[in-house]
Order: sequence, then C-alpha cells, then structure tokens
Amino acid sequence: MNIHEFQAKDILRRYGVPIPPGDVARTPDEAKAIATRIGKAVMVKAQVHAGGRGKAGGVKFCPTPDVAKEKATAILGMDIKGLRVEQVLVAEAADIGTEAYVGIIVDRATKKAVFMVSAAGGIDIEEVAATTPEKIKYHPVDPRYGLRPYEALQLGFFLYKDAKQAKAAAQIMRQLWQAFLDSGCSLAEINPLVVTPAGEVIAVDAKMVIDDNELDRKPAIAALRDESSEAPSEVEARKANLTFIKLDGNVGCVVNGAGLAMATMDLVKFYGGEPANFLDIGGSSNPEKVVNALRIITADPNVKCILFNIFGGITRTDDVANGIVTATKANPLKVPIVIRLTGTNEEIAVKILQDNGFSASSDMDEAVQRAVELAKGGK
Amino acid sequence: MNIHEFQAKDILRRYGVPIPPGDVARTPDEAKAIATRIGKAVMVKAQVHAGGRGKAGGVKFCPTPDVAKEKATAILGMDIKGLRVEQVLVAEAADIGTEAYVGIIVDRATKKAVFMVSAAGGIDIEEVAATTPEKIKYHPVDPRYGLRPYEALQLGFFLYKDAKQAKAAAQIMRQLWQAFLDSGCSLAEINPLVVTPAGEVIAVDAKMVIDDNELDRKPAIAALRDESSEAPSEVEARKANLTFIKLDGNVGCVVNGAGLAMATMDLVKFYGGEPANFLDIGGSSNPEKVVNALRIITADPNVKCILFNIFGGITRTDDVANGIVTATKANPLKVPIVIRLTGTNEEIAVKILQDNGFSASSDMDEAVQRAVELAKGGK
Amino acid sequence: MAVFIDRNTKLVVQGITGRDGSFHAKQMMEYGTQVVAGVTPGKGGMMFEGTVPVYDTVQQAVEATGANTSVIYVPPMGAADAIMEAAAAGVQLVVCITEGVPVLDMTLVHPFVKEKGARLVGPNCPGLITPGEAKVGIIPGRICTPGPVGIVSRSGTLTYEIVYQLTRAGIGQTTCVGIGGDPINGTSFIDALRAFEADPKTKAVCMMGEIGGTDEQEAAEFIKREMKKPVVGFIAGQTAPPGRRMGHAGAIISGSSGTAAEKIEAFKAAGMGVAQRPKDFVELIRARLH
Amino acid sequence: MAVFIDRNTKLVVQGITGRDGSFHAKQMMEYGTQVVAGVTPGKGGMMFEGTVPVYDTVQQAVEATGANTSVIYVPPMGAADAIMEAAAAGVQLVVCITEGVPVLDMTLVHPFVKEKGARLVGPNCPGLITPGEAKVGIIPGRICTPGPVGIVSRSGTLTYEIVYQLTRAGIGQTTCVGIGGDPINGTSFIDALRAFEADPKTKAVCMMGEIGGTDEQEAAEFIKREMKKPVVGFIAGQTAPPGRRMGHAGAIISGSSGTAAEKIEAFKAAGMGVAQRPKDFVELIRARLH
Repeated sequence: MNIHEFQAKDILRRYGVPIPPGDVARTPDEAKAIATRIGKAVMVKAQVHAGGRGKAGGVKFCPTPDVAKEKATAILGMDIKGLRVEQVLVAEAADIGTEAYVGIIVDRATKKAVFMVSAAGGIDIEEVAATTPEKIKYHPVDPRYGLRPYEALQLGFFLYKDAKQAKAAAQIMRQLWQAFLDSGCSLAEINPLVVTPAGEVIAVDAKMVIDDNELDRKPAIAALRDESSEAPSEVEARKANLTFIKLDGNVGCVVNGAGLAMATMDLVKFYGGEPANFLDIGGSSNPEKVVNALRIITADPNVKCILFNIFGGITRTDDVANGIVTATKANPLKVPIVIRLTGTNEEIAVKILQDNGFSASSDMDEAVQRAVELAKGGK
Repeated sequence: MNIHEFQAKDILRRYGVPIPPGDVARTPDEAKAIATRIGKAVMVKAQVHAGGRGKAGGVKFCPTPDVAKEKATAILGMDIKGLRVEQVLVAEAADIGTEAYVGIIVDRATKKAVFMVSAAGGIDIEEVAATTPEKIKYHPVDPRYGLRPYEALQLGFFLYKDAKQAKAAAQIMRQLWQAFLDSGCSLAEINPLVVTPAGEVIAVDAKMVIDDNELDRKPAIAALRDESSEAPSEVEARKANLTFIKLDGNVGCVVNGAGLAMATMDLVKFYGGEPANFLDIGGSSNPEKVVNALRIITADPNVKCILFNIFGGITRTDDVANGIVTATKANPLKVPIVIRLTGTNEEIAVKILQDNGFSASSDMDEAVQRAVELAKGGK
Repeated sequence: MAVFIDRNTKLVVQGITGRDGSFHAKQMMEYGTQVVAGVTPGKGGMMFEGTVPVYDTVQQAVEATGANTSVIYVPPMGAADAIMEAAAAGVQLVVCITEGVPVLDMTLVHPFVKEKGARLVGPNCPGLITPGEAKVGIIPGRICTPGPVGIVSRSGTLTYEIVYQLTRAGIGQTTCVGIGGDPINGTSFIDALRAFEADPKTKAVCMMGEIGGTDEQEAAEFIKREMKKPVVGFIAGQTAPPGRRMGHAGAIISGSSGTAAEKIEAFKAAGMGVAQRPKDFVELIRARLH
Repeated sequence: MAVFIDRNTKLVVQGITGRDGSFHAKQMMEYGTQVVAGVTPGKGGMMFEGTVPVYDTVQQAVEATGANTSVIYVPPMGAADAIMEAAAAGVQLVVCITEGVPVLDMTLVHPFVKEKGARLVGPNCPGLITPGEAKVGIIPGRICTPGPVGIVSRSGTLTYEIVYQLTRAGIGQTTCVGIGGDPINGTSFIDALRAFEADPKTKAVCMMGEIGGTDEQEAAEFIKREMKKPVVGFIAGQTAPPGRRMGHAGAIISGSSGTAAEKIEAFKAAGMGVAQRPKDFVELIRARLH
C-alpha cells in the first residue's frame, strides 16, 4: 500500500526526523492559510501515488501565501499519470545545500532489509543505480541485531565528511529504520536528505510503501489508505477480498490463482487479444466471490468478452458454476462469456452450466482463443 | 537497584499484566482510605527491600478498612531485617486457586536472560530449586530473537494443562519479558502467579531488580530509587561516586579496586579483625574522593581504626596522600590511621605523608596486621 | 527416490483443527502420507479423525511421534512463529502453506531456520507432492502420476495446470515442489534444481517462474553452470504492468527489473527450453526425455 | 610465545582522543605495543601523538592499517556498539576496558562476537600484558617482567598486587589476562587456562577469582580434567555479605551460591594450590616451578 508524502512525513516526525513544517490542503484557501501560518516561502506539492510529480508540474515554489493559493488552484484537480490530485502538501521551502538519498528496501536476494544511501540524491535513485552504481552504498541489516549505531554512523560518513552532518544523518537513519520496522514497510526513503547552507541535515521529501500483509496487525497504518487515490473498481475488489488490477484491454479475465491468472492474460495476448484486467478469485470456494468478480468486471465498458479460467484444486468448480448462474440471473450479461473449468467436481459444474444455458470447455488454449475472437466481435 | 513491589506492579500494569488494584500508603489513614476505595478485603504489605516480609509479620490480610488501618499502624515503622518500613502497599486481596512462579534472570553460564517457571509458586524459588529442581523449567531466551510467542506458550503449558490459562500465562510472560528488557532488569519475577477460583490468571506479587549500569540511560527507572530504604552512608557514598557497603566490624577500609578491596577485607579477617566496610575509591586519581571516603567512614562510630590500601596503577598515590592530608586537616581524625600505598608516584606520596606527620607502609600484610592491632586498642 | 519428501516422511500438521488444516490433513492421509501428529494449542489430547494424536506444541508432537516434516495451515500473523516453532522442535522440513505472511517476519525467520538446520518451503506455496509416495500441502493428488520429471514452481494453480497436462500426456513426475509466490521464501529454485540434479530418478525438470525479482535469472546461471539434466522454463506475467503486485507479493516488476522478457532471455542464454504457453511443456519435455 | 597478544599485535585504540583512551594509548606506545590506529568518530584524519592515524570508523582503521586487535575506552553506553563495530570490522581480539556496560547489552554482544569469529576480553577489565612484548589495556608495565607464569584474573588492582609481588620475588610472567569483573564477559577462565596450557613458555598459572557465579568452579573442573600445568588459585570476597554487589557487577553472592567457600572447595578438589593471602602466591608458585 502506498501512502502519501505528508503521511510518511507525519510518521517520520514522530520518530524525531527533522522535517520542515507543513500541512495538507484540499482547497486553495486551505493552502493559503497554511502558507500564511508557516510565514515563509513554501512548496506546494501534489499528493498522488506517482513518481515524477515535479516533471508533471505538480510541485511548485511559492514565495507568498497568495502564490501558494494560485499554485494550489492549478495543481488541485490536475491529472498526474492518470491520478487526479485531490490534496496538496504545503511545506516550508527548505534552503538546499546538498541533496542525498537514503532508502530502505526489502531485498529478495539477501532476504534482508537493505539500506541504500547515496550522496547523489534529489533524483530518481534507479537512475543513479543505472548510470553511476558506485555512488550507491548498499548495506543489508541483520534482522537479528537491527541497525546498530556503528552501522548508521558508517553510512553517515559515506554521505558526509563533516562529522556533525554524518552523526545527524546516522541519527536520521536510525529513526527511519525504526519507523520502517514499526510501520511494516517494504520501502521507506528520504529523497532528498538535505544539508542546508547552515549545516542542518533535514528530510525534504519522504516516501513509504507498506507491505499489504502487515495491514491486519497495524490498524493505524491501514487507516492511512486513501481510497480516493485508487481506481474505484480496485477498491471494490479489495473489499470483496479479490485481487484485481485494471488494464486497458477488452477480455475480462476471472481466474483462480495469481500465476494462472497471469498465464491466462499472457495467453490472451499470445492469441492476439488484450486482457482487460488481472483478477484472482483466490483458493477458496465461495460463489459470492464469483458474483462480486462478475459485477466488477462488467462495470468496465471496455470489456467485450468475459473469460473464466478455473483449475479446480481446493476451488470446487461447481461452486464457481453456481456463482456464474446466480450472478447472471440477477444481472443478465450484455457481453459473451467463455467458461473453462477443469478439476474438482468438473462433471457437476458442467451439468449446472449446461442446465442454465452455458457451455464449458476443459481446455485452456481453446477457451482463450474463443474469448479473443468474441472480444473482437467474432461469433 | 531494588525497586519496591508497588513500583514493579505499576510497571507491569503498563505492559498489560493483570494485577489486583492497589496503592501505596505512608500513613494508617491513607491505608484505610485506599482500602475503602478498593471496597473489598485487602492485603497490607510492607514495602522494604527484603525477602521474607510475610514471615516477619509485614504482610497482613484485612477484611475491612478499619482492620487495614490497624494493621498499617502496626507495620509502618516496623523493622524488617534492619530496614524500617516507611510505606505499605494496600492491594485487593485476591482469591487464590493455585500459585505458580515466573521469573527472568540474567544467567552468567548461558550468557542469556533465562526464564524460570514453576507450578510450585508462592514460596522462595531457591527453596524449590534446592529441594525439587525438577519442578522448575529453565528456558534461556536467544537475545537475537527475543521471547517468541511459541516459547511463551510452551512455558504456559508447562504451568497449566488448561489451554485458556496456559495462553493467559504465555501472554503475561511476553509482557514480563518486554518490561524486563525495557526497564533494564537483571531480575524480574511474579511470585505468585495466581489462578483464581474463577480461572483468571493474575500477578499477586512482583519483584524487579534493575541493573545499576542501566540507570544512566533510563532516567524514569532511576527515579524510582527510594533512598529512605537504604543506609544513609551508602546513599552519600553513591553520590560521591564511591562504592561503599557498610558492614559490622571496626576496621574502616579505603581501597582502590573492588578485587583488592575484598582481598583487604579478607586479610583483616585473616589477621583476626573485622572490616567495617567495603569501600572502593575506583581507578581515578581524585583527592576529593579520598576526602569523601574519609568523611563517610569516620561517621561510623564502630570504626576504631582506618586502613588505606592503595595500589597505584592509574591511581596516583600522591593524589591519595594529598587527599588524606586535606581531609584530616579539615577534620582531625579521632581514630588511628594505617596507610599502605605502593606504585605510581610512591616516593612523592610517602614524602607528602611524612611531611604531615603520617607514616606509610608499602607492604599490605604488614599494614593490615597493624590496623587490626590498633582497632583492638593496641598501640 | 524423490526430492524432499517420500515414503519416510512423518508429518505433523500445524493448525490441524482449523478449516484448511483439517480439510487438507484428511486429503494428505487419503493420499497415503504418514500424518503422525497434529498441533493446535489447547486441543492437546484429542484424536484427529480417530487416528492422529493432537498436541499443544510442536515440541510435544515431535517428541511423541518422531515427526520429521511439518506443514503449516495457520493464519498469516501466526505463521512466522509456527515456522520457528517447528524448526526449533527439530523438524527438518517445514512447509508453510499460509499466504499473507508479512515479509519483515520472513527476514527474521530466514536466519532462524538456517541456524536450526531446517529446510523451509514457502510460505504462500502449495507444498510438495511425490506422486505415489507422499503429499505435503495442497497439490491435488489425482492430477499427478509417478514418472521422471521434476517440477519446481512459484505458483499454485498454474502448476496444477501444467502437471495435469503432463499427466494426461503420460508424462509422470518425481516430485513437484511449489516454492511459493512471496518475495522471501525458504527454498529457492536453485535449492530445488540442485536436489533434482542429484536425484537419480529425475530425468528432466519443468520450472515455472513469474515476474519479479531475479531468482529465475540466478537459477538459469546455475542450470548453465551446474546442471546436466535438461530444464524447460516458463515465465508468467509477460503482460503485467510495472509497479503493480500481481496477486503474489513477489510478483511485481520494480522499475525495469524483474520483467518476463529478461527472465526468458536468461533461460535462452542458459540453453534451456522455453515454453511460451503452458501446453508447450508437454512437447518440450517429451523431446528431452527421449 | 605468549597468549592472545605478542609482538605481532597491531592495535587500534577505540576512543583514542578521550581522556582515558589518550592516556593509555601513550602508555601502550611507550611500552612498545604496535599502536597502528585510533578511532574517534569525527576526528578522522588527525594524527595522535604525531604518529598514529585516527579514523572515523574501525572499518576504515582496519582497512588502512591491518589492525588485528582493538582496545576500547569509550563510555559505557557506547561500549557494546564499539565491541560490535570492532568484531564486524574483522578484528580478531577485542579488549573492552570500559566499566559499567549494561549486562543486557552484553547478552546481545556475545552471539554477535561469536558469529564474527572474534575473541572478546572484558568488559570492565584491565586488559592484557605480555611482558616485554605488548600491552593492551591498563596494566602498569613496570610491575611485570617476562617469565614462566601465566596470570588470569577477574580483578584489576588485586592482580597488580600479586603480579608485583611475583616480579619482586624474581618470578616473571608469560601473559597476564584480566578477564574482568562483570557477570557476562567475553573470555572466561577456561578460555585463558586452555591458552596457557597450550603455550609452551607457560610453566604454571595463577588464577584470581572472586565471589559470584560459578566460573571458578567450572575452571577447577577444567583444570582437573584437562590441564597438566600447575595452577594456584585465590578467591577474593570471603568476608562479603550475601546479596550485595561488591563493586564489580559480577561479584555478588546470590542466595547460597557463588560463595568463596564453595569456590575454594572446588580448587582443593581439583588438586590446585590455594593461596589464602595474596602473598602466598609467591611461595606456592615457586614450589611448582622447581
């Protein structure tokens, strides 16, 4: 789960990370009021879950509260990478001396959380990694011991020659580490970490990504979810315990299992079609899930054909068949449907479907090819 | 550092350990008021840093507030193992079904914190260890992983067959563990851990001993020190950064280094005397420490002779000599003094002492023998 | 012969009285697996299905029954603890089916299991099956048949799909190992490939990867460097957009890394067969068996 | 030959610019120890006494100078971190002089140092000296002289007292090892005794114990079981009352355990010489050297 910059900053402030004051505004007047309260030049920054906000015009320097209002007016409602800006952060504009990068990610290769630090901050760290990898120091943290003070100090000295700055950076890294752990992050970064002309080390931008699997035990973090920043269909799917990702094609896919769902999408593409979504109904055998899945998919006007691909292991195919029948009785389909199912209770499922006017295939390739044809307007 | 039962209970309550309500009283009227507020039968318990309070008559059951006042009157001011009772805990009297023991100590052999649990609680665990060691389960906690939930549950099932009780005990052990770590304990115990007739698991008595070395970084814990429960001379010594323990003999010892201080005491005993104290002036070379040490020792009317035993390594013996001269000029001694010093700047020290009318030995045995003779009234 | 599990597997089921645990315990017993014990704290003393004793702790179960393998069906927030409990009790193979285990939990589980000398498979995996001998997890027994092909996969139903196609084509399996779809898991492709290489009965291997991470690339290097047996690979997620988690916590393209294209490239560079579609496995494997 | 430190010891001093660190660094240099580096975060780049380069981190110091031993003079709340830093940087012997290190810190330091393959001496110890070769810590060099006796002790000035008496009696030392007075320390009596037993130049050993714990009893068993060289022992604290910490965090009689009487009993049972007074060491050792 992504959280907004202002939310990440609120968390980090609680751990003592020095961050210029700021607050979030949903209207230009609120933005002006915050800028007035800060009493100095501010930055107005779009709060959306997308990188490259600056390039998209979503980050502006405002010397006065009136300018802040004007820029907020422009940014609020703006579209950045398909996301509508609903709120802006109005934060004191820091004097910037140097910019560094400090991040923590969970690294699959070392199976540890790894610090990445670089004196080349303020820009996309992936770009630094690609062009000048020697400028990044990677430091895996032994989870049994946590980030030790000496390790933080080593990283601090990697960033700064000045001992005061190195120690301040080390302190911030220890605070970031604790926030990372306590919040259940898969990523936490400060970019840029700024040394001001006066020599203070401060965090000017921050980002945290929460491991979805942590949310059940971290209700305070889960409450930070901003549904206005997500596609409504994905919000609905999550509430129905479905994993759903909207795509741009026209073949709506309903599959059990993430790997099979991806393989089904790939096969749609292989046979010349375009998948409209990723949708995994999971392993459980619940007709209600099928009903919800169909409602979400049919709400997408792009969908020209619906493809079920169910391999019955734990999932009982007769439950899926019943779900299809129930859902289509309540809301008759306006687009063709292709059903492939095999495995547990296959014969019962086929009978249920046939009794209700559906046909079913047991072959994946055959079903996908048929769905692609139908989506293209074929018969 | 020892803290009182009521202080340990306050800490454990903050971690969620279920503990019957109670409060501390310094007067019989306060005790009555607390008992009235609790509204049930209470226990009135002397708060002193000594075991065996019950046997000494310092713990009483009081069915009514009036009885609580009466018992508090008796207990307040009582002497338990040389310690005057200044306050009592007035706590709701729990209904007791079974009594168990749960403790954590830092174990030198395994170099870990070790859980000790036993279904034979309510009595001295050392007695259980001596007579029925098979009734105690020892579980060292790997400090890298902390107490894992499954470990706590194993310990819970060691205590109780009933799953609800085992789980409740496991939860309490996890809370005790966290309190132990956060408070910097060298020992934390709940004894007895009680199962009430209704099946609730509660902590009826609690004890925590804090590692003195933690106090500098745990000011909130350090603030729990109750100086009224310590010998005034030891309080004064601690403030002067001296390590001092009062004993019953008449040879006052001033030594640098703990091992040498103990060996000096032993040698006093070996030659037929009795040491009046353990006193380590430490490794630093500060005449002020000598002045403070002499003031503390001479305040003890039992002391019949003062013995200095200084091995100058880091400690400069001339500093010690200067300290002796300064202190005795300000407050002339009423008892004889024997000075042994050797090592760093020995010649200078001897000259300083001789110039001021003192003699000095360089041989430890000779000095100790002389001090023992003088303490016995010899010349 | 087989890999990781066989006739000598003595299994303890953690969470045996739960909904999933009890269902699959029965399935495993029906398949012929030696299910020697179950664990549910508080249910110690009862008998599952009249024949399998249930204990309060894994330690008790192992002491009483000599279980050497554990399978875990407990809720995600308790799964890391369950893995550690099993490893601490001396179980040699721990298979965690549970999906949704926080990845930071797994960073701590990993060194713990290693120190205890145990092997972990999963979490978020379908488990293992050695057709005709034993099944540990949730892979449907009837889709498998004994034979010469080793299977290792990050996914569940996709694996079933492919195994089922192989079985129907008359190509049996030595062992199917579902390593799971999480970013940090106990057994890697390389661990499983090394075991298949050493297993005399395995003649060829099917490997089903996904987008996300670089495990497949490292596996390809291992195959090139150390394996004599033929391996056919597949990558799911060629059409997945970057930055989105495709169901599995591990199936996510970060920036430009972890794409299907680079993984398939690595397979080709290692001289592996590459299945474009699941059904391609049948012919590619058949060609390598003869 | 000697134990733990010798002419080849290349020392880094952690906390070299502090009050204690700078004083003792000079003393060690004067004694002839190869002090190759110092560490004080923020003082990197300066030269100590004009000859010893100072670094910000131990890792930098080790990389630049090849230091193989570290001695720590930093305040107690930073000492555990300093030990871990040294061990992580690849230092083989870490000597922590600092007194007052929280014991819970040491519970975590212990496995860390072990995993890194380093030896820790201390904390709260006077360090080591191999007379005529090297000194690491604070033992006054002039009280020692080279010779055939190994010294291992939990205390500081008491050790000086005894070593000085030996030296004045013409009995020299191979190495003096101060293991420190804390309840959890890096090097035990047994570790030091094993090293002395293996050291060809050591002909007899003096061991100074204290009340508290059971290290001396375990050492006595080790001596009985595995040592051929004679050992003379002493226990300080025969007159100490139970339950009171006698200065050293480790010198405390808990209940009926850790008393001087039981330790002396163990010495006698192991056939060791027992010094009743510090001065007894001279004759007891002399008798065992001839």
